[in-house]
Amino acid sequence: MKRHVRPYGDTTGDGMVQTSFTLPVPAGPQADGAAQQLANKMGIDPAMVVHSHPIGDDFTFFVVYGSVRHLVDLDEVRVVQREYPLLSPTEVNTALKKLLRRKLVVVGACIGTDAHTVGIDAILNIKGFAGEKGLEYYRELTVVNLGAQVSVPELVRRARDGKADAVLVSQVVTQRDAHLLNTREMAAAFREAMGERRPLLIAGGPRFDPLMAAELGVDRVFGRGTTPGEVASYLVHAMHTRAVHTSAVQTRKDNA
Amino acid sequence: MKRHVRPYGDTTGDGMVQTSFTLPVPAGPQADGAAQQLANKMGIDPAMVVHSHPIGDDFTFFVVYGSVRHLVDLDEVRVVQREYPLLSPTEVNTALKKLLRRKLVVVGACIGTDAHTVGIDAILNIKGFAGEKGLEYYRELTVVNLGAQVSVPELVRRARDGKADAVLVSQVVTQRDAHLLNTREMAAAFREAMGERRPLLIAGGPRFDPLMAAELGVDRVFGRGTTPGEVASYLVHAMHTRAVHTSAVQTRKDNA
Amino acid sequence: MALLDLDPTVVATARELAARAAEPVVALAKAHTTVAVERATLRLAGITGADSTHRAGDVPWVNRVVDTVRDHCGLEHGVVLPVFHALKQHDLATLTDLAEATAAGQIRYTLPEGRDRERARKAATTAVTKGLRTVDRNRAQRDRLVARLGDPPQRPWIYLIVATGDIDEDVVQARNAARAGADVIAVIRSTGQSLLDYVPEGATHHGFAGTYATQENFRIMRAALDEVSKEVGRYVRLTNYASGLCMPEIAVLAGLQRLDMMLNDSMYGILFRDINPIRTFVDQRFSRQVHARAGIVINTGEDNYLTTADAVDAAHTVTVSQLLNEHFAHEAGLPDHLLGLGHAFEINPKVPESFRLELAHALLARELFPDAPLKWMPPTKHMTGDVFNGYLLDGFFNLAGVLTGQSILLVGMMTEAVVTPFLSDRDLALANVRYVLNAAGGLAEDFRPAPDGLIVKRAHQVLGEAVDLLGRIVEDGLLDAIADGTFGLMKRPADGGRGADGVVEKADGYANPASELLEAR
Amino acid sequence: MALLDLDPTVVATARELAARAAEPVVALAKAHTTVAVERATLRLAGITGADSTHRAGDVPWVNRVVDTVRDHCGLEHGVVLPVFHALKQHDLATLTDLAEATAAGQIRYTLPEGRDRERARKAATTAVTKGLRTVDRNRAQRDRLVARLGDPPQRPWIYLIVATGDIDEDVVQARNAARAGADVIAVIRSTGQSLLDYVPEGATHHGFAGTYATQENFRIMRAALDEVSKEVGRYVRLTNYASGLCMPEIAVLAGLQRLDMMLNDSMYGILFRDINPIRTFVDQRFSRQVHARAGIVINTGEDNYLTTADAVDAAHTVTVSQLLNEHFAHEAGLPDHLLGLGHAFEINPKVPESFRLELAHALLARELFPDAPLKWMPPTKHMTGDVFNGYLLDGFFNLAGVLTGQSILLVGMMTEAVVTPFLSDRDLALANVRYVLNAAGGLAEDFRPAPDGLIVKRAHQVLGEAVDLLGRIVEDGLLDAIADGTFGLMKRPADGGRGADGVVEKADGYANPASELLEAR
Ligand code: B12
Ligand code: B12
Ligand SMILES: Cc1ncc(COP(=O)(O)O)c(C=O)c1O
Ligand SMILES: Cc1ncc(COP(=O)(O)O)c(C=O)c1O
Repeated sequence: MKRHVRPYGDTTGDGMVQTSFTLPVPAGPQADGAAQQLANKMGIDPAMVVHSHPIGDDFTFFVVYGSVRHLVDLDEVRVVQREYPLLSPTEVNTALKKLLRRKLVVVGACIGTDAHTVGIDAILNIKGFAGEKGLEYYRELTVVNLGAQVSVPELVRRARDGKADAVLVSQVVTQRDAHLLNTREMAAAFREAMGERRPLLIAGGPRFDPLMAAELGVDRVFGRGTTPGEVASYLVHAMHTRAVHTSAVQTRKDNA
Repeated sequence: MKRHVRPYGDTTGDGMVQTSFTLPVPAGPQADGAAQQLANKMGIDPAMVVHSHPIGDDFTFFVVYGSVRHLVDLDEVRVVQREYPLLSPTEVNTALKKLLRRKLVVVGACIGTDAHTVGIDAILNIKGFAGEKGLEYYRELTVVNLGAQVSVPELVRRARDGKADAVLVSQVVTQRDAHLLNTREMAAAFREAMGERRPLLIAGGPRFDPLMAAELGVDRVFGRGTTPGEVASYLVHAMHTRAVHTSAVQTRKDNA
Repeated sequence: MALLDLDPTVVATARELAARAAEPVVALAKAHTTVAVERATLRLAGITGADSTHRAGDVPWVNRVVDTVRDHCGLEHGVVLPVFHALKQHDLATLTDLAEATAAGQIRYTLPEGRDRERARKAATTAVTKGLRTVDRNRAQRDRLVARLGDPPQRPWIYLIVATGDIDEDVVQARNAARAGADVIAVIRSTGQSLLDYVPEGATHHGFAGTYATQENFRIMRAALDEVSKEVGRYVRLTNYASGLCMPEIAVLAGLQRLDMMLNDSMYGILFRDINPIRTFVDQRFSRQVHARAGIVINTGEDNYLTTADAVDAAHTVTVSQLLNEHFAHEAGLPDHLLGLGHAFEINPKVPESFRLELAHALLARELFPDAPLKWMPPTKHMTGDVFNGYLLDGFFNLAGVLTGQSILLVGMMTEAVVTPFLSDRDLALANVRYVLNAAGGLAEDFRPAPDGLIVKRAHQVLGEAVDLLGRIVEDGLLDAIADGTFGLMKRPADGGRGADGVVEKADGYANPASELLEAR
Repeated sequence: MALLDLDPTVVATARELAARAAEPVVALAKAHTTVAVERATLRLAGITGADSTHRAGDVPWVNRVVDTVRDHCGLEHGVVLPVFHALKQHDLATLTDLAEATAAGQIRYTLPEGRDRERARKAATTAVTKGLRTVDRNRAQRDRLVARLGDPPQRPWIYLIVATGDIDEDVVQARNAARAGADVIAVIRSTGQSLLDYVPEGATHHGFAGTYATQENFRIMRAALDEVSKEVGRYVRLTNYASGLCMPEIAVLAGLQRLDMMLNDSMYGILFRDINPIRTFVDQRFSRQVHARAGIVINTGEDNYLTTADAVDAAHTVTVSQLLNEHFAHEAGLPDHLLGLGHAFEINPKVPESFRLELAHALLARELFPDAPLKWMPPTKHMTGDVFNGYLLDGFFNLAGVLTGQSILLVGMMTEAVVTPFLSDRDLALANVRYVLNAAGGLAEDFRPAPDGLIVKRAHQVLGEAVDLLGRIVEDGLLDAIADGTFGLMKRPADGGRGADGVVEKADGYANPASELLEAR
């Protein structure tokens, strides 16, 4: 595969894209010109304003086609690569048993005022998602699903009481960045309440960007289309990393 | 109205746009990352890749939503402003009669291999467009409609023989810039054959950018949705300008 | 014209079973009151405003009063007796004065006896009657405006949501939507409001994915729509949510501000907001009585079940819920023409013949409830980021609505899986509806499900399954059925859920002029 | 199942009138030959290749030969006699050798007489027979492949266009389209090719809005589709255009390269390319004879009328043209199952009940031509830059196709008003078709136009208008009707148009083994 690619309309390298948007200007040639200007600024050149339609007196909706000049540099693409193997439920169970010699406790919730439980249920409930069984199905996992609209203090309390190894929170509503605010608040609360000993924090939801984990103060972020198996495999990986880290710390302390 | 505006999703200034494109990369997280990168380069940030779908093994189609950072500067919008008044057919007839004391001859054609006559017919035929009658309806215009797939040499010959004041060409097919190539070729041929005394050259078609007239070597370009009345009014305006110009030249010559 | 050839005795059985399943719950609802019902009563009696000096933010006066009354002497006799007794005792002019005094710790509420009791009761009845008169006036005003401006010229009516979180932006969007053809505007609520045990005050600008339901927001939007109604020459209706912990209060506010439709379901709060079942059924009964008085169309929420359960597997639960909602509504005094029973186009579009199955379900609802203004909800669950396909799916949803004679069409948005609707989404969605209504408006005339075909069979099957399920519910009890996850796969035990502590068993001497006046009709 | 209750006597009258209207034109076609028919004959006889040394660019050898023969001794006796006579005289091995010699000015063509004539005729017949045998082999091979791989599992068949201008890019797009569900791939031609009086040679990469139709491009694409057919487990068909000034030659090339369908209309070239009417009718008859032999489905072009005329006003002209195309096709030996008569979804979507009117028109075609593989064309004229609405309109087009039992569905593109299709447009368009076929595939079962409803009335009206118009055409003559702008509002006098000088009246001794062999069947 080539390193640099461009969008493909019907010919390699033609750079063709489609875009649509609304501008707060009354319809007319001036508005079309404004749309053209915006498209140009987006790097679309030549840009064809192929449709414009008034929305009330003050807005105009546009559809624009054209060739975008930018190149995509595939070497520069940043994605969260799965740095761990995908394990089957049996493999997950075996690995956890060996690692912990007890069940791993997972607490899940949909926090803030968000009431969309279908996503977190897809990960946790036996029924699962995309043909994969959810975490409840795993013998070596104890799953506590707190449901929807759980406040952050309540979550921290339940996680602490339940000796959670991992906390999984879901956020589906994103208007006004609700998902980011809530996740940050949650991470801060755990830091505050438990410091170093806080459980593994995992956030998920369809509009999350997995690259944001560090920024949000959580260990991992899962986006749209996540499957339970991915999450379970990650848990094994993360617990393993923690164990290595903890035993290293332990060793250092012992030596001190 | 404000000078600077941004796209409007559901809140003033939110900058929200939609875009879709295909990249020549196999579907997967890497592809989604590539789409995200392209969107970022277009100025969309944050960009949400809300849909990706494989097209065969080598391509992926994306839909992206997000907030574009660019501002539209309405003062900088360049459009071809109608610098002449819209006249009714009667006004056009009166003005032309006064100006020329003979009928104005218009030759129209769809040139090159383009066979889309509906557009030029909409301008020329009595039937017209959008409720306006076409140029044939104007008493002071003599319209010769040469139809489709007229070669440039043929057009020049017919224009010269018919003593055309204005030549109207239509170009609808734009693949591989056919419309631009044909229009340039036409303008060059008239320049070559008739020099200064060439008729007024007008190009039209749905994908033309009216700003391009000079670049294409024609006097005026009309885009999508043009009505016959606009063209007729322009003819009056242009003939008037020419008359003034010619008489000025004439005067200068007389004085020399 | 009946296309499904449903067996009238099966239909009658279904209704009878629904009535029997509902019976114990109605009895429960009659035997209890809730903090919200009491607050609603006081709102009818004229209390307004909020304590803006309180450190927890604005607390509506009505909450302060009801909470204090409960503290002092309990709510089992209703809030009005102690309140109007105190008003008299302290010689205060208005309930707001009383609330201020309450906040200042100057009032000690007691249950009046004898003549005091009668006096308090009478004063309360007078106050509540005044409130109801406002409701009645609004209803009459609506009738007048409809007579003057007219109803939408077509069925289904076109129902559009706005959801910016800011009432001012909502107004912009609602106006444009009305101009572009919307017949009903629903202002979506902020997430979380349903779990607030009070109704916020004033105009609000910072909701999440919706705008707070407040009396002032109601007023602003109704005024804006009155204006645009004149402009477009038809009466544009306004919808909000009588749902969540403040269901009865919001119903009252809707009546006071001339809202025209309200989302109001007998089980939604239980299932989707984990609100205590008893609380919900009590609140629901009162709120429906208010809606009946106000001439407000309720919209039930069966569509929601299909977002958590499968639309084919759970189709009969929709029917069962519609029958229950119908019974609860009738019992509360709502006539058929105010029953906007809900259902939805939520079958996975990958299922073979999915469109025909949708037609079967939609037609079943139509023929079971011929006189109800059914509300037909668009695809949401199977919408994806592919906005092109989403736009197509919405088109077929619109077509199903037209073919099966739905009454109210909630317009689907191509960005369903992406964002709360953009201005342009709404405009495009209306263009979609317009195309379908204009191009295929009369196609129902040519739609004749084959007598033994897939559609007819499927409808009969769903009705059969609904009757079976109702039979089981009658045996086990509705509360147990809800606890077992019968609806939307959500399991909600009768003693769980939020707001349970706001439920109060009525004492023998319970008095509530609002209930009495509403019940009397 | 007949839904329209058409009167069989009216239908019979319509067919009879069409036959009478066509009669004089068939006579004309039989009485003339054209340069293109003669070139096609030589192509069947084995001539290939082009003169690449010519200063006007590659000129196919066949053009050099036919032009020279015409110069030397005219074409009224057919080209084969002089050609095979010269071959013999100069003792040349192949027609290509002869062509080279011709170009070098070494050949003087004369009309052979007596035994020379018989010998030339026989040699020509042998050569042409060989060519026809290749055609026959291809037909048999297609049958075998279809038997092995299978036909598409569903009706309508899904027909997709590719139009990049570059045969290599076309192959990429065609393959992906087939994998995504296309049953038929049409390679759109470059603008302008129809007015070329020769067929370009070799693989081409620089067409405008389409790819040149050349024998080599045919071969490349058929080979690519054979490969992908195996992969997808069904025989994917290939379409091109036997149209324009080289109609008969392209028909021959299609037969030689196992194309499966060809655009081939009796009047399209006249109306939309301003090609001389006589030239067109002569070329058309020969090309259809070739198609009949090759088992190629023809696609007629009635859809085009509706891009220049109004789809409601001119609906009956579509019917008239279909009846004429049917008659001309039958006359040329094409059986019903090779008659892909065209019609289109082109009513302005703003017209009230437009969708039902479309259903009426589509159903009329279906019931008039029950055994023809009708080709149903998508909206183009009323598509705009609003690609969302375009996608919706295409969905309703697909639905109309399913409801009225169309045989071949040309898949509409949301970018119709913008660009030649993008790769993604095709993919999205197929998703649209898949949704409609899967979700509403069986809905035809429930579609029963009301006996006296809009659909039935409209269909009867259109048929009535068609019969009236046919009556007038019988009186005035088809050529005059064409000259008057009856079809697509285009006025084309019989003596006008391009390519008229390529028409030659046959002399008494006219010989053409291709015609004879084809006619014999
Ligand atoms: C179902 C649904 C509902 C149901 C929820 C029922 C329930 N119990 O969950 C009901 C009907 C109750 C509902 C209500 C509302 N909804 Co809603 N709803 C949806 C809908 C249709 C589908 C969501 C869904 O179930 N997806 C399927 C699941 C499986 O996908 P998922 O959530 O993405 O989860 C996957 C991944 O993201 C990931 N994942 C998710 N969480 C987690 C967590 C972890 C730890 C991990 C590892 C992974 C993970 O794994 C999952 C499997 O792959 C969407 C629209 C859509 N089509 O997306 C709107 C949508 C989410 N809803 C929306 C809104 C606004 C609301 C309301 C606020 C509207 C209102 N004001 O009344 C209300 C209130 C809800 C509230 N308080 O939060 C908006 C959100 C807009 C935004 N981006 O901010 C959406 C997008 C619709 C829209 N366009 O307006 N809704
Ligand atoms: C009708 C039509 C046809 C008809 C044309 C009939 C005829 N006699 O004109 C037929 C069926 C024959 C046809 C054939 C083809 N077509 Co065509 N056709 C269209 C269609 C559906 C509508 C065009 C139209 O009539 N618009 C209505 C008129 C009124 O609008 P207009 O042309 O924009 O004109 C207005 C203005 O632009 C302006 N204007 C136009 N010309 C002029 C001139 C002057 C002087 C002035 C002042 C103003 C002016 O005023 C007009 C009124 O407002 C478009 C798709 C679409 N929906 O746009 C495709 C389209 C134009 N066709 C297309 C193609 C590729 C073809 C073919 C080449 C396909 C093929 N390979 O077979 C063929 C061959 C045609 C050829 N050689 O040129 C493409 C062009 C792609 C591109 N951008 O390059 C389009 C866009 C479809 C597509 N997406 O593939 N086509
Ligand atoms: C019946 C009903 N009530 C209420 C709501 C919204 O509830 P909330 O504001 O509690 O999220 C919905 C959701 O659409 C509903 O269907
Ligand atoms: C019947 C028929 N022939 C030919 C064509 C294309 O012709 P050309 O290549 O001449 O533009 C069309 C256009 O779609 C057609 O419908």
